[in-house]
Amino acid sequence: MSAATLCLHHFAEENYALEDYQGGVPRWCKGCGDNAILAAIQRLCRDESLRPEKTVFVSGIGCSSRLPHYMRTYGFHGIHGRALPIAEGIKLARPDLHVFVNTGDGDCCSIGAAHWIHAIRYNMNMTVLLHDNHIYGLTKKQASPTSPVGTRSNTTPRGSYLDALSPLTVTLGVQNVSFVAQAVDWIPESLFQILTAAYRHRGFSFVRILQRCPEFVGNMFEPWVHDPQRMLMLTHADGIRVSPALQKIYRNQLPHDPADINRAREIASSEDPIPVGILYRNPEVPCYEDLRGAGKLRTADQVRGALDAELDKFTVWPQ
Amino acid sequence: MSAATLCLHHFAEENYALEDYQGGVPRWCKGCGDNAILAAIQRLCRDESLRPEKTVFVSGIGCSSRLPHYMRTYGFHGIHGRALPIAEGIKLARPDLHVFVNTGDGDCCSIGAAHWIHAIRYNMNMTVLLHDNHIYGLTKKQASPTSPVGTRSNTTPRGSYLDALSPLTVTLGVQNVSFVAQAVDWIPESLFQILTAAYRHRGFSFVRILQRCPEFVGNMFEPWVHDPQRMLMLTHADGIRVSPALQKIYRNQLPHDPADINRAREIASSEDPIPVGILYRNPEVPCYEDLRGAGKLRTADQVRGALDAELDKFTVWPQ
Amino acid sequence: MNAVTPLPARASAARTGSTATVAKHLQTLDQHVIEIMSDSGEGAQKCGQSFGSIAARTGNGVWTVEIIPAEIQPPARSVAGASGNRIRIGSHQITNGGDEADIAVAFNEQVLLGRVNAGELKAGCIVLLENMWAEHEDAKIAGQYAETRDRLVAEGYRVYEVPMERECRSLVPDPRKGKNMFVLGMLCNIYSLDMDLARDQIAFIFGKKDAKVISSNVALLEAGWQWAESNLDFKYRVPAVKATVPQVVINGNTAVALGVLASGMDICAMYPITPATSASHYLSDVFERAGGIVHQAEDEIAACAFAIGASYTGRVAVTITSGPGYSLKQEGLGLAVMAEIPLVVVNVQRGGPSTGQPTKVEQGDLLTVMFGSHGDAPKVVMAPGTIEDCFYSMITARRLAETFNMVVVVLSDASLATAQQPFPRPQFSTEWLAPPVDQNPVPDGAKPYDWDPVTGLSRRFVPGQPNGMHTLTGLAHDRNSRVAYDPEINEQGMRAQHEARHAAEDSHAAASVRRPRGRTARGWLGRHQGRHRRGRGATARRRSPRLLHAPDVPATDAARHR
Amino acid sequence: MNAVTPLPARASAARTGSTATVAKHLQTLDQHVIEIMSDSGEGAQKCGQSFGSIAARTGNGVWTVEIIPAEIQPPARSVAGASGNRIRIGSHQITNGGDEADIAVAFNEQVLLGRVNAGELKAGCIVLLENMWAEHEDAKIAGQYAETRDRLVAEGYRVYEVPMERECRSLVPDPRKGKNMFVLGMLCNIYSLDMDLARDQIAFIFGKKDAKVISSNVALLEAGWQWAESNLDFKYRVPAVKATVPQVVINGNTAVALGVLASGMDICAMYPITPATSASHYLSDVFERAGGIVHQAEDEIAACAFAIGASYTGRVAVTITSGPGYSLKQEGLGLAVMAEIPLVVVNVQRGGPSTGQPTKVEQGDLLTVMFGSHGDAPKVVMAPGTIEDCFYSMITARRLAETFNMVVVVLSDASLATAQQPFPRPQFSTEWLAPPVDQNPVPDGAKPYDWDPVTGLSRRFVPGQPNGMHTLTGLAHDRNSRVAYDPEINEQGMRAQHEARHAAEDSHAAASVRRPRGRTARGWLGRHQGRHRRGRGATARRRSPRLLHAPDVPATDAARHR
Ligand SMILES: Cc1ncc(C[n+]2csc(CCOP(=O)(O)OP(=O)(O)O)c2C)c(N)n1
Ligand SMILES: Cc1ncc(C[n+]2csc(CCOP(=O)(O)OP(=O)(O)O)c2C)c(N)n1
Ligand code: SF4
Ligand code: SF4
Ligand SMILES: [Mg+2]
Ligand SMILES: [Mg+2]
Repeated sequence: MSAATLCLHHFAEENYALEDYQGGVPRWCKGCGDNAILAAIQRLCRDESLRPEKTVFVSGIGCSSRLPHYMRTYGFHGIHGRALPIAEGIKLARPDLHVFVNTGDGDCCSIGAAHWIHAIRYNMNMTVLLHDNHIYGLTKKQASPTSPVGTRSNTTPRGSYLDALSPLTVTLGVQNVSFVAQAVDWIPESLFQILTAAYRHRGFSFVRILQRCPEFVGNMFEPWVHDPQRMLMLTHADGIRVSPALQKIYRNQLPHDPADINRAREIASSEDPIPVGILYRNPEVPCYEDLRGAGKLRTADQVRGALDAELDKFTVWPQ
Repeated sequence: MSAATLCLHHFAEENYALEDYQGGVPRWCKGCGDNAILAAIQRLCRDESLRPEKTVFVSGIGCSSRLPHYMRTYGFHGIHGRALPIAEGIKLARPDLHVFVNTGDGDCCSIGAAHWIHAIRYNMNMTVLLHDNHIYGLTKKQASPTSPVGTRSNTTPRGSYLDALSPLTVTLGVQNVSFVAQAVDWIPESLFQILTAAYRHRGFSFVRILQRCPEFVGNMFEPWVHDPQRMLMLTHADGIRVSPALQKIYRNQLPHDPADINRAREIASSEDPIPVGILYRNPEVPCYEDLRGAGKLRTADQVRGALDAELDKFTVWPQ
Repeated sequence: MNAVTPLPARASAARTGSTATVAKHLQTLDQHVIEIMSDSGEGAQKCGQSFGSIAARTGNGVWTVEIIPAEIQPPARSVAGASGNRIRIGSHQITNGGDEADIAVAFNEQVLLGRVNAGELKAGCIVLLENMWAEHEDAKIAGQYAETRDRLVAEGYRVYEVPMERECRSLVPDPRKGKNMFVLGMLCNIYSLDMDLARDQIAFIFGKKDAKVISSNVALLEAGWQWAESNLDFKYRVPAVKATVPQVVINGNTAVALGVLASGMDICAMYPITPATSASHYLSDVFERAGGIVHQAEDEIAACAFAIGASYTGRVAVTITSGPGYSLKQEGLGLAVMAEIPLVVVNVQRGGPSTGQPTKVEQGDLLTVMFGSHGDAPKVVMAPGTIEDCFYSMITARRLAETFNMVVVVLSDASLATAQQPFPRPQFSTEWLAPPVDQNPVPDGAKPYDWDPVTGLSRRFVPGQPNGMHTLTGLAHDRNSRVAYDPEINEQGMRAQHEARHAAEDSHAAASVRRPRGRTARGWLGRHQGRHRRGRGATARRRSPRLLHAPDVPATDAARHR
Repeated sequence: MNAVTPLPARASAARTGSTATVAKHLQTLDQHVIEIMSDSGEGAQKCGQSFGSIAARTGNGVWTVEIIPAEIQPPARSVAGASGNRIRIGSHQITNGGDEADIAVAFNEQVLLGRVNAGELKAGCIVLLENMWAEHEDAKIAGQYAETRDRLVAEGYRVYEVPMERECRSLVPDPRKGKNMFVLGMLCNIYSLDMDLARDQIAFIFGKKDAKVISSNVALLEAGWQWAESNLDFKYRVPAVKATVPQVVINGNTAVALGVLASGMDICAMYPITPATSASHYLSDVFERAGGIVHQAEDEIAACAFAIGASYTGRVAVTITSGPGYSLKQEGLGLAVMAEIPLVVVNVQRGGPSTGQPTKVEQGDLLTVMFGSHGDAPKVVMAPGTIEDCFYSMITARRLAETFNMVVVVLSDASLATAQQPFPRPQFSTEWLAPPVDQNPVPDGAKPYDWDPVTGLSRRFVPGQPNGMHTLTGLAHDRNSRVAYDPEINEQGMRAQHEARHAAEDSHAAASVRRPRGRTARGWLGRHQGRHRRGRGATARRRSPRLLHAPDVPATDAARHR
């Protein structure tokens, strides 16, 4: 390929259309918040010109975990709760890939909780989207760890017993946390902004997205959807800037410096109003794949050399 | 039994000696911090007059998890990482039992991390002792999640890669947390005080105990053991009162109200000095076994009634 | 044109919209398989279940199978979207859904196509097809309809186009919600069922709604009956023997849940997974009234450990799951075996491996439950063969687990889970329950694992018993529950576990549950008689005998002890 | 009394403290089993390993087995505290540690007692026992010593009391740290080994220390030789054939680790567990130099998922564990099978079930690895029979996994893990490595699961390949990797996996690794030839043949395809 063609090629490569990221026809329910998340992701991919063949969406099991099937990138629809370690393996083997993880509140915070805690520690460079609908969708309505106390579900017909777990405060309690944000499916513009910031952060970017599940918990977020004053927009020069259009609707704003972890933990505890924006960001936390020197090329000679050096230690030479 | 004998019997029952709690001869290494923890526990049992047959020590796998074998109570030496859900099952079935859990930093914070997060949420009335020696002891020296970065171990011969996880900040990030404290094996008096407070708290009492492992990480806590000024004693009327004798040695003290969770999270983040005392306590969090109405007697008639009521719904009567 | 056949008694407003009275061909059958399917939300499920109940009350053998789409909201009119029921009825007891359907009723041609493609319909099968699509305003839809209809006719199906929508329109404002009762009426006519039973059934299912709802549904029912009477040229009779004892009509998961309740177990720890979850749903609803608790754990490993903890206190707890969850429990189950903690595990098998086909039936987990935990970890495995078995298996499983301090796995499957079959109403017996937890002092010198040399059994000491204090462990241990570093001692313990397993096999009569009609648990015939399945993901064809399976271990040791 | 037998060449300071020169009885042996044990920290391990190395260099067949106490710091002089080695030497290749020892050397009588009680010593076995305890100031200890000695004599053991401590005292300040080389000297004398080789061995093991350390240890060695020469009435010769090619002496876990390195795998995900961990320890030390990474995951489930993720990118990753960890991986392995992701799993078996006996050998996991994941999840299972096999198995396993997109399980065990055996030094070949990860565009129209109708194989598309984008899933799927709700499609996929497994069996010659001496991988003889074990927790007696086992599936389907 001549340099000029290469250049052209590159140019072409870097201009993708939304359709370049559209895979199978989504099979979520009408009004499901996952549709909005998918749209924001496809827009992100296009705007960041992610090469589809260099991009992998990894998921567990759940309605939300179907997302990779609807992308025209590589996808890994794994098993329940294990999306994160699968994604880590991919990233360690191939640090050059763009790795995204889609996981549900059951997938991440219940069966996958140990991996979630440790993924935060590893701080590998990937973007993790927690589709938090406060319910088990795919298995038809059981309480999840994030279900508000009193949620009636098929396993809690008289109401769930425990206060909801906050994925934000838990994440902020883990050493090495480097990026935590919250978005909601019903404000697509800020969702997109937050996903962009998450993608651009080098490290483990954890975005909790409050996601509507009209099928099973239709009223869960209604009060907030209908009352913009119950949304708390976090703004900061180092965070998200709320557009003038949005500012008119969402007038409840709070300046918050994402460098301040103590304040982030306090804000994270708020359930009403719902904070939206970047809670915490620390670009200084090293990535595990860098610490491990992943992705270096290696040669047969290197293997031979290491093997022979070791065998030398244990060899009994004939006399 | 006459009322008088019964009374005498009760009196006798409520006066136990240390030996009443001593089981097999401990097989830990010389100087192992687990010995001090065992001693504090036996003293606690005696001073609180716990009936040995009504007391269960549950553990996972690890050096620390051997502890139940050295008690003369009921013990359940389970499998790696699963002490907490086993203990929960015991407590739900028998809320009248005193349930203790002994777990290691690998057992609790690595393989058992999901259960740990959820056990905090359930807030069942049990006392959980995290023997945190910053290393895998039983399997002979591998890095644990709480190993400080750079720890040389058999799996990290050139030093471990990640900053240590803080079990305290993680625990404090979980909704429904009700009791969090930190103790060290080398200040037996405060260890005992803290265990007593933990035992008396109704709810999930989580005590992280920094525990020396001379066999594998002999120098881990040396700087703190030798310099009392690097210990930070948390004091409060609702917390622990440092005795006059201890006050003389540990002069670095900090008044801290265990009701203040934000402050607790800040203090929990301190690695040097090491805070010792109660970080957080909230007696208002309901216990899962109470929410579930566990431990009620039930009769055959109740079973029959419930079964017949259900069968009625599905019965096709002959015409 | 008028309907000439008079409606059966209590028919008030006979509809006469049909255009022809046809010559009837009445055939007597031994058994027949009927499928009814619609888009989800159109009520084919309710229609099918009601039809099954009416047949059961008539005295027919019945087996109903749910047809469920794999997605929560599949698009309308889609091949993968069929929702409904298969009902097999017979003159004798019916133990499965059969291979292929004899009659298919479809609310649109696409859902029908799904079943045709999957090979679920018999060659030449009768098809009753809603014909409103023929004149649909969307030409594409009308085209699809015509094409499918013609294809089916060409392939030899006996297609009857039924104007369901049109017939219902004058009776209800939204015929989409009424067709199902119209179809029920058609089927009652076709199978010569008693319309009074059908009216009772409608009164039962809409019992909580007001009288108007009931009467409009009865009108739909009767309209369906009348339409069939006037327009169809065939009619069947499946002779029935009226039941003399009360029958219950429930599916396998409900039976498992009720069995748990009836067995006296009081703690169920679970994590949701298809197709097992509905058992836990039902139990969550009813268990508390019997003093029981359903605990939804954070994952299957925790559910298993939780149940083990609960069992350890002197009870037998149960954990319910399906394949993927079972795989996760393997390590925990090994602990229960080693420590001799009784435990009941229900595995409602689905299509595998991995996530596989969650809503489809397979019976691929037998070897997994026999051998899946590392080391030799003998368990008892039971496989219910009928819905009735699902109920009684739980009672037997609890008792076996308790008597022999063993893990007992009950292997159900996706077909049993959702299938309905009538069986004689169980008569509760206090014998089904466990004795109260022993809290008496343990005699001096008694040992926690004092294995009987013949049966391998030992009495368990539980918390609360004075003098019984010991530490239970998953490490090899001796009779005192002390950690054993010596291989010989491990061998002793293992031998005891294998002996206990053999004892469990030998003494099934003692452990089994007294059942109505003098039966004890059938089919404890031996080992490795695993049930047959037809290809992968297909409906089980043969369901007997029920087997109690105590797995053979590969070690030579085990052979020695036989 | 003076020693009369001259010391062999290079002996400088012959010690003459012994009191008698005895008549020697020289016996030629085919093989012999020696045990050396002490409290931990007294160096019996180093003594035994050195003895094994010397014998190997002499040209004897050798197998050494570690004797490790189950606890980290067992109390001194305790029955459960024996630490040391068993060494079996022979004229021919030795493939296991044998049943019972012919000679036992013990630093105190309690550790000896542990071995006697465990039935590890042959009736009438020769015992060389440190006699310092006889006059111990603590009367209890002296009593224990006398009692044990008398008991052993009474039971027919040939007990020689050896004044080890006394003999060493004049040579080193702390004889506790020197006895082991004294014993090595004794053994060199008993087995007529070349003392120059022994001196070289000392130079090798203390090579990093200063010359004084070496010379004092050589002095101890020679003292031991001399004492035996003067005081023992027996001497053996195990004829040896000098090796003509360089030999490596390593244990099975080291061999596995080096095999991983040599196979070109570059990611190992693990979680610590005895007795597998030492393989990962060693790999953690050396892997980076070859560009590899060992990832210690948070648990075994994560380790398995991590390895699957890494493999998915076009590699073959490995995860190493033992029984309890293997049970936890069962669900993840099912995913790898369903998605056809190649993966190598090493299971170093230990005593089970549950936590069982972590340091003891058992081979109880064969059925677990064959059938443990729910559903039919076929895998290839290999069981190395020698230390050399441990090395080459890893190379073969990677290649099989990659060629057939399969999960390959290598079943080692606690005995292989710690046993040492010399084998010809492997000659690295670039053929052992995988080809570089394919990043070329995928041709138009190619499908991610385009199963070959005969072999069941399909080419995998990996991230980075333009045009190959698809979503892999653990759900049943069709050739396009689209979720399949239809049982027939699931059957197709499953059939492909079973066919691939058969292809793997049939084509072993292609996949197998060229080995020195023209052997290809031996023992792919069929199925179910599981190796024998002697009771539970005992040392494997028979180690051949090595088998490659591709499990049979219970479904009739599989049979159909044979
Ligand atoms: C090991 C295992 N356990 C359970 C399941 C069943 N299961 C599938 S998805 C799911 C939970 C889904 O909830 P969530 O993660 O919140 O995702 P959502 O469907 O709400 O998007 C469960 C329990 C499974 N597939 N595998
Ligand atoms: C499933 C399983 N994986 C691994 C092991 C091996 N194992 C036993 S204890 C242990 C870790 C011990 O570390 P920690 O929990 O910190 O306890 P400590 O020994 O330091 O007290 C491990 C990995 C096991 N027994 N079971
Ligand atoms: S069930 Fe809920 S989460 Fe799932 S697709 Fe439907 S709306 Fe979305
Ligand atoms: S290894 Fe460490 S933790 Fe274990 S007993 Fe010894 S000192 Fe204690
Ligand atoms: Mg959800
Ligand atoms: Mg530890």
